Amino acid sequence: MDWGFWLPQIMLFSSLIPALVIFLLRDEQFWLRTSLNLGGSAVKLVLAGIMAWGVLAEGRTYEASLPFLHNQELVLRVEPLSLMLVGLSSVLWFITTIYAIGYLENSPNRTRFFGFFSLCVTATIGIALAGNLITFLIFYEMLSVVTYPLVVHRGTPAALAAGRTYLLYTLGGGVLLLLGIIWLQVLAGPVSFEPGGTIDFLLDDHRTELTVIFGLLIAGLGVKAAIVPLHRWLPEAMIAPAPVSALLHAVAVVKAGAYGIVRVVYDVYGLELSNQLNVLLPLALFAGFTIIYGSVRALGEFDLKRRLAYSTVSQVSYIALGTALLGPAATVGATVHLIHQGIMKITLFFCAGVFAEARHIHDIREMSGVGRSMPLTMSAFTLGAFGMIGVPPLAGFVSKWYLGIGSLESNAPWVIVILVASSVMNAAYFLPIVYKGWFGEPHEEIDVVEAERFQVAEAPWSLLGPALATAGISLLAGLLAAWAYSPLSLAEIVANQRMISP
Amino acid sequence: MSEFLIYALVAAALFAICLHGIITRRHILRKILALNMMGSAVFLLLITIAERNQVDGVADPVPHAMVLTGIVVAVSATAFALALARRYHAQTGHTELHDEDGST
Amino acid sequence: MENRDPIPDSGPIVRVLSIILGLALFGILATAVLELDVEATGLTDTVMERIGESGVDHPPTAVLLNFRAYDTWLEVAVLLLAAWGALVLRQATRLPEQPAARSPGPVLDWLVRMLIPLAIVTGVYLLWRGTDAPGGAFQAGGVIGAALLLLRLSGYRSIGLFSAAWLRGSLLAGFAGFMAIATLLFITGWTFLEYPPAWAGLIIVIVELLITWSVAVSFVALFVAARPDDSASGPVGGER
Amino acid sequence: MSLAGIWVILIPLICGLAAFAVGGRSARVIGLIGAGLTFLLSGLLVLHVWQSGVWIYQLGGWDVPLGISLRADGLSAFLIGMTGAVGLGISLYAVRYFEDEDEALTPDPSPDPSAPLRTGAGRGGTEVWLPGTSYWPLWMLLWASLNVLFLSNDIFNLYVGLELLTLASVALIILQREQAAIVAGLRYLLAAFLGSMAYLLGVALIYADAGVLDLGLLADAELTGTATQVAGGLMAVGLLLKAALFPLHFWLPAAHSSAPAPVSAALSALVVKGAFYLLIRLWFEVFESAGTVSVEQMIGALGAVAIVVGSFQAIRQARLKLMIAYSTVAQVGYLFIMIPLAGSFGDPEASWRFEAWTGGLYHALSHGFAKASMFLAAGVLLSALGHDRVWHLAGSASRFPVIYLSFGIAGMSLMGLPPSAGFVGKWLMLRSAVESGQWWWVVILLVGGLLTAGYVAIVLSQAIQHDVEEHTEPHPVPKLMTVMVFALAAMSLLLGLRAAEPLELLEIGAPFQTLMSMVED
Amino acid sequence: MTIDLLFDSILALTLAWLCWRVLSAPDLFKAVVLFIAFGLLMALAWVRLNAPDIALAEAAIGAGLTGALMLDAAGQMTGRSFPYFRKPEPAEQEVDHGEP
Repeated sequence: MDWGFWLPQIMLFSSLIPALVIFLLRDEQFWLRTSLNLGGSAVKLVLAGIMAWGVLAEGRTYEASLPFLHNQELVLRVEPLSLMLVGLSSVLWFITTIYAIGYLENSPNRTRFFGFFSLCVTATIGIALAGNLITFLIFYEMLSVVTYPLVVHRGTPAALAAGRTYLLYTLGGGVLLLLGIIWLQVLAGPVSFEPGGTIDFLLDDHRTELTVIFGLLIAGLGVKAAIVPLHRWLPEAMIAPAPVSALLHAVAVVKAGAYGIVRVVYDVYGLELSNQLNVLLPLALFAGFTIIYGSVRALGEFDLKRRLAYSTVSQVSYIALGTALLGPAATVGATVHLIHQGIMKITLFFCAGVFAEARHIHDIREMSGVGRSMPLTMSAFTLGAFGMIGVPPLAGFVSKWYLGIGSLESNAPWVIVILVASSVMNAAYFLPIVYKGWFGEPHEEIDVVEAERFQVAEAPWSLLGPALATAGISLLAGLLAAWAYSPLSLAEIVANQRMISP
Repeated sequence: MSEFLIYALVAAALFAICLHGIITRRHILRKILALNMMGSAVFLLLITIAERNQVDGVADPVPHAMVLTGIVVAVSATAFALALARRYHAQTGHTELHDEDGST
Repeated sequence: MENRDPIPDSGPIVRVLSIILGLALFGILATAVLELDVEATGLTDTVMERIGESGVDHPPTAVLLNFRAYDTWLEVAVLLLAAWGALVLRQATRLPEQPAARSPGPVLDWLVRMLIPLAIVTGVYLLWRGTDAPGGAFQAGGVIGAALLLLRLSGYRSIGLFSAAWLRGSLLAGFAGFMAIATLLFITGWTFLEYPPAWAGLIIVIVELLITWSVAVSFVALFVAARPDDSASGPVGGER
Repeated sequence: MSLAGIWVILIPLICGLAAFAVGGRSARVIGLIGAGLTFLLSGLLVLHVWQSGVWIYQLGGWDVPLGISLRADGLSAFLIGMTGAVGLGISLYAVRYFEDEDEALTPDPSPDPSAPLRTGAGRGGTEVWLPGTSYWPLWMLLWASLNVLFLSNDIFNLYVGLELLTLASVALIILQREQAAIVAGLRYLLAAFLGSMAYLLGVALIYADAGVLDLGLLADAELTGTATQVAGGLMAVGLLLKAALFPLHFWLPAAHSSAPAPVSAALSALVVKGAFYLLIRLWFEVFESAGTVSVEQMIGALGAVAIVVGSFQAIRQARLKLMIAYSTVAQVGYLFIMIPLAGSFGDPEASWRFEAWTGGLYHALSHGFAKASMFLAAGVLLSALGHDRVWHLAGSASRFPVIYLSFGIAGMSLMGLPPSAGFVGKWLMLRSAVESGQWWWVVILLVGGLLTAGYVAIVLSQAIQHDVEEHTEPHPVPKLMTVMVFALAAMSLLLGLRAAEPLELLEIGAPFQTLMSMVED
Repeated sequence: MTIDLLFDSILALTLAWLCWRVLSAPDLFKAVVLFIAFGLLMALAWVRLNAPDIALAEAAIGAGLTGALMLDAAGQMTGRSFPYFRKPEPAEQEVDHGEP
């Protein structure tokens, strides 16, 4: 059996098949559904491990190409960059599944939820493994579609309105992306992802077209990456259940956009071409503006999830910003942030979900003193928040550090200003929460009632465990950054691959 | 001006008149009459062509066969349309086509 | 006059536009017709060359029932479908009998008694002649159908006597018979719709006979089924 | 296997007639056998064309131009295959659908079940009439007439095929004799009749000009005379009327929405394609040298208007079946965007023409499966809830999850979102539009997708909406119906994942032979 | 030859005029009768055009049968039965029920 061919496909099917089976189940079939979910995630996790080992230790590439159109194949390829997103989604999916099972048991329409949930991971894995533009597009659009039912899951008018906004933005973005890809392929033939890019030969004859196409591609991807002014759907989508928000923000949707930008800049256009077209400065400016704008808006929000959402808007653009800077260190910073931001943000959302479930806390002003009765949750939250601010030795610090170096390398000191300003604002919107949570006056009456519900722990372990796990991972990612299999090492490999040509 | 042209031109004229009738007349029966005569116009043209194609006094039999087929097809469609129209009239009393919601 | 169309026709704008459209169409068609060659032979020669192989002598019949038998076969299906559609409309599996037969009067009665056999003889004659001279299944079917209709309209029991199975069988006969012959020959190795040369004439006559009967019954069925209130006994099955 | 082309016409006819002759409840069994066999034979025909190339058959052993020939190239096989698969799905659905309907119509069992049930007075008694028993023979005939149409290679025989198709369709529309269906059926019949007459006049003119009726001979003749051009125009207008391209679509919404669900599905998914197929055949094979850029652009423009108007009308509709019917109007518009793209705009030797041609046909394929699934889904909802009002579907998603899942998948295919067959079609057409520099069609194709998303999302969001009203328990829906709705939707998805083979099939015997080599690289 | 042509021309013009009258005659019954005349004259034209068997079919089916169907339908729709097709009383009353 040719594992190089089958592994990437099995990777997809490990969540696709559970998804399809789950759709056939009834809501009451808890155990079957749960074992399918967990089994699929576990298989995926193991496969991700095997592939990581193969790629990193043995230097293999896994590739599967399937006939699709006349001259066009669907390509699934595992190499270091795809491994980053694959690894992130496999790990976080496993954890989120556990969390979601705890969060949604007893609520209606679980079958539908978990079915689409698994489809969502399938799409994300597909995006990660895509080896050419059309494969990427297919899974990118699939992601748009399968997340819609998750966003509107609650079925309330607010959820439906959010869903409408979400569809409008993502489908609109998809149209731009589709147009860009088709145009590019008409000029260049089938475009696959190769470090350094493959379309240099078009520069002489099609300079303007290439610039416009770059704009289309980035605009299409920028919708999911929530780059201002295309970000509006993200805060609205907060209406979705906590596990959905967690995955939308940390792994699936926004990451798909950011990952796509990385792919387009490094693997389609390539460094040299991007430089010569002068398209990166505008991207950097947009990203920089988004970072500041998101932080400012986060300061003004008092709903916990909305504040986190604007924080996401801001943080994801670090990736775009680092990509646009093009230096080796900036590349490392951008790609490693892909992972670090995911881990940290999911921690925060898990905690927000725990607060909401266990204490009905949605507004940060109600969080006063919550750390006394929920020390574990509050600790996880604190770790996540400090990571976001960039406190050493947490994961966030690593990415910011590399970004900072990268900006110096690329002679763009204004980026440092943005980084610092953003960090200050991160601190301004996270620290008060942390402070009040630990040291504020608790609302006694809630504690008494709620404490009786969960006699053993401060919250159900299925909710608390995942939050603690991701918090731990974000700590480890920072502490063990030098380890050969840490996200940072992986990011360095990725950056090295792409820095050879210039 | 030959026999061929006279009949071919009148076939063209009949077709055009019938089209006008179908568009402007609103009574279902008139529409069906117009459609049926439109068929006759086409058949006339075909028979004219058959006559033109004659060799040694034998007219081209292929258009003849086409017309014979066409007549049966036309009468089938006409009769079915009439049956529908009469059913519709018996149900609603209308003699022109109305939609319930009044659209188009 | 109560017989005038109660409905006004389309307004002046539509009328004017339609006239313009009609004139334009006429102009275009006239141009096309005038551009046609005045001398041409079409397929006349081709047919005449091979008519000897068809089993009949009359060219249109040869085309209709042999060279282009496929058309004719499908055309019978169209007629069958129309009759059938009319039956669906009645939701009936058989046709109602003419309600309460009334005497058509002595003169008419005599006329009918004379006309019916005459029509049937004419029909059979037309059918028979069709192999070598003008005439054929459809003309014959039309005449015989008219006779059946006359019978019915003058108050005699006719097609209403047909049981459901008889009616269905009569409607189907032409198409199904044609198909059965063609399919049997096809299964035994002939090209579809090809007749063994020796049998061609006979097959064509059989097919024509079946088609004649189906055409006649279909026409009557179409006429009778079209009348939504023909039966005084009220709505038929399923409508209650 | 080489004779599958004959059997694919004969078998549905034989079974249809048998079902008609036998009547009663056994009609269903015969119909189902017919559907299964026809499906298999369609598959065999596709396989035959795939392996041995274009299949040509001289009926009666008479060579053209004397006789009539049947011809199955890639395009015919493609559409026959689609008809076979969609037809089988519809048939299996109809088994249970009409079982339900018939049971509702059957009167209480009479004391003596063996006695024939007589109604009315006197001798005029009839057997009990059930829509289901009439459905099967008519549906088999409809199916056969589609195959006749796809296989025939003779322009007059195609006329007979078109009439057969029309009459079978109308008879099916009025199956339940509702007033709305009768007026819709009548309007449809008259419109189709008019279309046929225009087509037949075209046939007459072509015969006058060329002296032959065979498509192959006509294509070789490369006719350019005035008569041929006029004939082309007449045939095109007639077929556009039957294919319901804006503004000739006036008959479609009522006809397609008032029929019983399996019939609506067949009409929208298959019957419209019949006229479309014929138009494409004629346009790119017979009248290829007679077409002009301005006419092509105009047809494309009508298609564009159809997309916009049809979609907006669909968004406005309060009834689900009407919404789906208007969606067909819009989707037909999509199909006709192919004409200017594959037409004579720009370089006549450019490969984009072939791309657009395959893209349009692939879109037709995807629409076939997706629209059938949608209408069948609407039928399930209608029989379960007793209504199909879009604004009263709240909460039904949790009771019919598979139905809405299928509806969503089918909607994806209509939008052209990957991965779906609709995406493949849209991709190819978009490529062609970009390549040829016809940017206006790019915009239309993209905007059309978003508009489609509009009405699909309305239905889905209504269904997902939290249930506020108290509902009576829905009428139970047979599982088989739900399964078929899903199977058809799934096909529209799967055909988007592996399009290479169907696309290759289309190349067999296609026009643009010279251009195909260019697409390969 | 010229007499033939004259006859053909007159026949052709009559056909066109009849066609117009069928569509515009105010009385529906009259229109249907004119339609039958149209069919018969058409058959005559086809005899002139060397197609006697088709003329036969047109006379029997096109003019005769279609004409009868049309007359019957016109009777129902105008609420006044053509004398020959008059039906017994109860049925006829039902015909009128839907007239607006």
